[in-house]
Amino acid sequence: MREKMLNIGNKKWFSAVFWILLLLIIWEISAIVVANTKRIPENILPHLYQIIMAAFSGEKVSGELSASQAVLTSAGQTLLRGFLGFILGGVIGFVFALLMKMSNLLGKMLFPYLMLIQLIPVLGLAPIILSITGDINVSRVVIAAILSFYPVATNTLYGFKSVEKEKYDLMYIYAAKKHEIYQKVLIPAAMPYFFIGLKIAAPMAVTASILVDTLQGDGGLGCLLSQSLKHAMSIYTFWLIVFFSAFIGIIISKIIGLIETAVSPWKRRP
Amino acid sequence: GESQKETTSTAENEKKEELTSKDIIEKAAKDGKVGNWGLGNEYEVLALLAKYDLPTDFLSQDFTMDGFDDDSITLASAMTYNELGLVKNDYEGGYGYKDTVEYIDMNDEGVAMLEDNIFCSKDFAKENPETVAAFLYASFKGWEYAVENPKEAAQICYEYGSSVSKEHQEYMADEVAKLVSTDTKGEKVSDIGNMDEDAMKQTLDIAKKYVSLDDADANEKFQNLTLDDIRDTSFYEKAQASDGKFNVEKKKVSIQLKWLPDAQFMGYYVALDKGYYKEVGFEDVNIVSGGGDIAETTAVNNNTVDFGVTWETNLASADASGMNLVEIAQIFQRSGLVLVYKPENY
Amino acid sequence: MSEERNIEIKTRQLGVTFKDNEGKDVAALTGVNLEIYKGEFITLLGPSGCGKTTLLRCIADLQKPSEGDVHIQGMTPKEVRLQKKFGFVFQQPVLFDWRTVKKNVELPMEIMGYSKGERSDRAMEMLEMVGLKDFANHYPNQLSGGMQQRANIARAFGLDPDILLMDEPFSALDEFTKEKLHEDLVRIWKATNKTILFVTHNIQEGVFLSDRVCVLSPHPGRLSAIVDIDIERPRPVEVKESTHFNELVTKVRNSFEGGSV
Amino acid sequence: MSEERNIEIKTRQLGVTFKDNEGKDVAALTGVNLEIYKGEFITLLGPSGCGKTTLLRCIADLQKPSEGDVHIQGMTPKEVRLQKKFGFVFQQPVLFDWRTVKKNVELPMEIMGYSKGERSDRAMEMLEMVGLKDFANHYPNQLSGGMQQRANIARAFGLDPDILLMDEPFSALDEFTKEKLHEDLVRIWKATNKTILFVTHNIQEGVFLSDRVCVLSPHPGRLSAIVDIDIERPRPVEVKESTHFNELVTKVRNSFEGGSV
Amino acid sequence: MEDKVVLKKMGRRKKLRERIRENPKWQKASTVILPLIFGIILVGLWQGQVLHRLFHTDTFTLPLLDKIGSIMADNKEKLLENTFSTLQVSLMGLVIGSILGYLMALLASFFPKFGQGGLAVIGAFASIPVVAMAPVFNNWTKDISRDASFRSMISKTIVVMLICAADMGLNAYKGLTNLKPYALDLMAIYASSRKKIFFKLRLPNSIPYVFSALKVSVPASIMTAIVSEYFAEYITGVGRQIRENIVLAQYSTAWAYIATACLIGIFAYAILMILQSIFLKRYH
Ligand SMILES: Nc1ncnc2c1ncn2[C@@H]1O[C@H](COP(=O)(O)OP(=O)(O)OP(=O)(O)O)[C@@H](O)[C@H]1O
Ligand SMILES: Nc1ncnc2c1ncn2[C@@H]1O[C@H](COP(=O)(O)OP(=O)(O)OP(=O)(O)O)[C@@H](O)[C@H]1O
Ligand SMILES: [Mg+2]
Ligand SMILES: [Mg+2]
Repeated sequence: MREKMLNIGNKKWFSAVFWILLLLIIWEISAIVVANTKRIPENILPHLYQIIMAAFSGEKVSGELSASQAVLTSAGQTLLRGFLGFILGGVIGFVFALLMKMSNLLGKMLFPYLMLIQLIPVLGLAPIILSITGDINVSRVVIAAILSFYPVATNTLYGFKSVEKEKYDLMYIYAAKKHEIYQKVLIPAAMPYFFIGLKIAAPMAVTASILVDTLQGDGGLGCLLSQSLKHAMSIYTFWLIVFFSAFIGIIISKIIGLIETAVSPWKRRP
Repeated sequence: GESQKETTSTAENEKKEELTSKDIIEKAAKDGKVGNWGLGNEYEVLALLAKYDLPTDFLSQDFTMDGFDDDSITLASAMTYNELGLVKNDYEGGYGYKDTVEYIDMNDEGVAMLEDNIFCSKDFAKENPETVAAFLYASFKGWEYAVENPKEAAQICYEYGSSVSKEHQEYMADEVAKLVSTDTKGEKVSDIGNMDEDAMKQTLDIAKKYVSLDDADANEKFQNLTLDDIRDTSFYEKAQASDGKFNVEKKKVSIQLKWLPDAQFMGYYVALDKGYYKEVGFEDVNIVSGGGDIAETTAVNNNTVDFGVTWETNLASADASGMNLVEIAQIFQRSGLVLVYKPENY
Repeated sequence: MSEERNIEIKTRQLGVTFKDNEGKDVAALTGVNLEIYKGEFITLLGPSGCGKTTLLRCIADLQKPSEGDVHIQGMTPKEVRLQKKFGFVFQQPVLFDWRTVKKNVELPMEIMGYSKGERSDRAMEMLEMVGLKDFANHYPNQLSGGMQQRANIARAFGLDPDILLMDEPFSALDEFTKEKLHEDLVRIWKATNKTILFVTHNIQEGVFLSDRVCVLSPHPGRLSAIVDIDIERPRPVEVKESTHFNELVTKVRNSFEGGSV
Repeated sequence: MSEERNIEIKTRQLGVTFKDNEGKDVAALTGVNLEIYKGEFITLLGPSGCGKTTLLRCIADLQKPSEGDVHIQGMTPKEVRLQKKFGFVFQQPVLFDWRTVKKNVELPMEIMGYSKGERSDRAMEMLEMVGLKDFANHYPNQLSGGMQQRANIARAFGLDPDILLMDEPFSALDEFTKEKLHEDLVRIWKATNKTILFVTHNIQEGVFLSDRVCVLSPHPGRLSAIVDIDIERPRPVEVKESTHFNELVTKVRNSFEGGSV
Repeated sequence: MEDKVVLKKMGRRKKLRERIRENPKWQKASTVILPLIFGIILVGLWQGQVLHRLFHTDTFTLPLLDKIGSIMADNKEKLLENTFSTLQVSLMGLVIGSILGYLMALLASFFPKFGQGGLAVIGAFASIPVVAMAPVFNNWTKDISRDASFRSMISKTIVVMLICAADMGLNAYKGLTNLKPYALDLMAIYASSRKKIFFKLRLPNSIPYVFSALKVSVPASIMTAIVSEYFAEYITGVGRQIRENIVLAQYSTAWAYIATACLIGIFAYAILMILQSIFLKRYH
């Protein structure tokens, strides 16, 4: 019996279905409770069907756009920035990890400060970045990159450090040049860790890009979010954004997972 | 709990008439259920609480009026042109309380502070006097039109990428028109943009009393600010006296709003839409929406934009900390802040 | 063998000390004086833990001696290493998970700058030699223990280093494979005039392959005997049954002092 | 040996197939029928890659057979495993980096629930047996290759399993240590009446230790011969020089078919 | 001849350098000294306004350090009060979230495919922007208590928790499953229970990964706490102060709070490093 349970538990489709169902059930139960106790339940927890209906309703909520259209249009801007920031952050993170690995001195000097950059709130950073770049949209990309590079940097660095001594010894014997050691040993060995970093950074990049939308109010999910939260339009727009951004987060991490298996065939065990 | 609440409210129905705003404020303050957003919006409320010798504590309201709706805040801050509409009306996003809610008006309580103005940096004003005057002239024209035709103005805002529903936009336009054309005493004003001495002084005085800056230097400077340090009436006068012909030094200008684009700023959108800016010689006026983390004072100060819309208090505190900004026109002539409550709670 | 032959590797009072957990010094190797001639095949024998690997690592510049020094062709180990003159078969196969067997064998050739075609040809040749041709496109974790070790050997043979250091390369292999590889090794060695330092636990193997057998003793690791193996080459497999061979084996065995560490 | 002895392990048409990278089937083992008696010492010999490890893994329930089945004491391997009746010495020493040598040896005893004192005593006893007493508090990466393998052996001996599966346990060891451990192994085996399945490449070793030697052939891995070793016990070391011993070695060698994979 | 002397000298000098570099004491000290040196250089560049020239900014947006310092000194109490409130939220969120993430990873390691779904769910929660989560949790926690400061703290903590859980989940999962080859086989031979496999193998194996997760979550928890303070019901915390001051264009004061946030970060990070050096002593 237990055996059987375990087997079912390890079926891929079951896991997905299980979790989705579990979430839906919890959500709906809570929604019913909320609906019975609150005056305006949709502000707290609407029923799922209401959100779905809102997604497909053609009613104009903002300008000439329906809720879904508004979300998608804004998402276009936001995700483009988020994507650019994520790529930039990933690259910077990787490069930083590489630099810190290459120079122990630099690594020891810089590492604590990398963490500090993370801590400077966007509010403090934004005006400075803006005065450097002179353009609000470039600033947004840069800030999204700053907010997402750190997980990539730490995880990749950890990956570099996880390479066994024996592998170094081997390359040492061949008198491999530094760049060859990096190219042939360190970088491939750090790849799985780099991908963990990306997976952690992806939602941060989404969050960051939504956050930086609100540096100035010209469009993007962040602005739509604060408007809909303010009840300036249908509150369902807000719920759509919540679902949409979670969805994007999952999709991105799935895509990263796919890329990971694509570039690491030795892990594909039959 | 619902029914119980109803019975108490009917029982106290007759008594309700006699309740003064003082009673209401006292009770709300005692319960710790006075709400405001903070972030520079709270001084009028503080002044009001102080006026009745109450402790100056308040709860933070988030973006929504949910706290008011679920009674975690019983005396909630609201802007007449925005939150109040949402509380009363039952269009999308509204709470639909209609006229069952009542409110205390800051103007009536004598603690009104002035809100939306137009400002720029002192250097900019000095170097581009014609530009500044021309910009004011065209903007006033836009506001004038908007005040007279709020419905059309709302429509224009709606088309300029507003993210506010149409119904709410129209409500806003009506209410904003009132703020632009009525003063703190409730009297009609004819001149848009007028920097009323008394009202501005009252704003600054309240600000001095309740704004406490952690930076000791800035705080001292703030306390010593006079109206003349933060405003310049010459451009307003020049615009009022002008025949509409200007020789603008800078043909492309921008103005950053204090919040996301909506009818709160309908004057500028109307001026843009009707070509008033073009008429005075601008090639392009860029209306940059605000409401973001880059405050309008910062944006004007670091020259990302030329003009900005902010509140007198923000302008004063910015100047106190070293910025060199100056108010050139006062668009809202009275405070838009009210404290809304459900009578059945009192 | 003529005494005028050039000395290729020379260790002088070589000693290595490690720190254990409590920070105490543990001598892994002391006072090793060893001269190895150019083109010589020399075997290190000794109980487990006596310092054979450590000695190899010192020569290959993988381990800094605590005392004494190593000279190779009149240079320091580091200089020789940088001239890419070493080949090393590690005791445990160090294969890269993310490379197929063939790509693993090609790795040093990539570093030495062989052309792509040459690399591929040579790798396949070496894999054929160690009997792994059919497994060229497998990943290391799909191989048996012995097969991994063979891939490891193929990789070292793929290059043509002056000095080949082999740390128990054949201990995981079966007799037949081992005998075949003995043959191959000797052939390659003769053809290229390499100097080979070979570590094994198998006295027969050491005697069969080498010009000289060095016996190390533990506590602390030091050189306790050197036995000349004066068996003519080429040596057919049958030589193992000769009396002289067995005498030499016994001689080596007797020169061991005590058991393991 | 009497025919009435109980059959302890029985494989029926055992086969294991792996998939290679291109998804093609590679047969590692086919049609293996083997009966092992209780208390027997049996050796698996065969070229590298012929499936010895795979066979051991099937018996120990570490690998699911693709065909056929295994019965042990009338139970499935899984049941036997869950009754903790197996001991296994892996081909590669699997030591946990974060535990000292002693703690590594204690690990299975911790799992079996031995008391702390007993654990410590037994671990030290085992470490003494394999000559690692002085290294009890070292971490695995401070040991030489052979010493790691000895720690691995000590760990398996620390328990007292019914069935001991040993995958080339001694190949990294020197002759002396090996001979000492042969003695210890046989002593322990006799005293406890274990069933031992022993994998080696060394024919001498296999013949010296076992009751029967099973020879596996590659392509695909299968059982090709079983040789009874009818040498009386106890067997002194000198037995290795007897004619009968050498005849048996030759017999086993001849039963090999072809070389390695 | 002279060349040789020079060479020898160089050799000796190099040796000294190497000796210093290999000295374990220096190795340890350098992790403190080197960042400190960099910090001093940074302070110099900042105070000397080189940074300002580099970033094209003014002493208004990026106030000088002495100014920031004097504001911090003037407002010690207020600063401490807000620091405490932020620290409380981030620490609680960090601890609860990390435990939650670890448990999720544990579940995933027991039921690989099944649990990975769970990890994905946590990951999805972490992708909902803090800006969106904060107000929702504000609403959800309204009924928890009548005390606004308490329920507000809870709602902030939940946000921090989710962020930390995702990070810990992913890393810990890797640590729990990325085992040495045959290690699981070894445990299987001893028929050790899942519990024992966990305690003897997976847990110790995952510890370095836990620390690598914490290196990300520690700053993330502080950052998230700060952002969620923007939206909280009860006005307190470093983040809230930063925002209030930015609105009033009080950049010097805002930077005083930013500096405080950084100090909290450094403090937390230092503790993490100390813990790491204790826990990872055995991992070579
Ligand atoms: N995970 C795997 N995937 C694919 N093929 C495998 C896998 N494991 C083993 N094999 C194949 O199965 C065959 C038998 O392997 P096994 O490890 O049993 O050999 P062995 O007899 O123990 O060899 P050795 O003496 O070298 O250890 C080999 O050809 C090997 O390539
Ligand atoms: N990193 C290290 N730290 C501490 N001691 C070490 C370290 N490496 C090796 N040793 C010690 O040095 C001694 C010699 O080790 P070495 O690896 O050279 O032995 P070996 O002769 O190669 O043995 P084997 O035949 O078992 O491989 C051993 O006692 C070992 O414990
Ligand atoms: Mg060794
Ligand atoms: Mg094997």
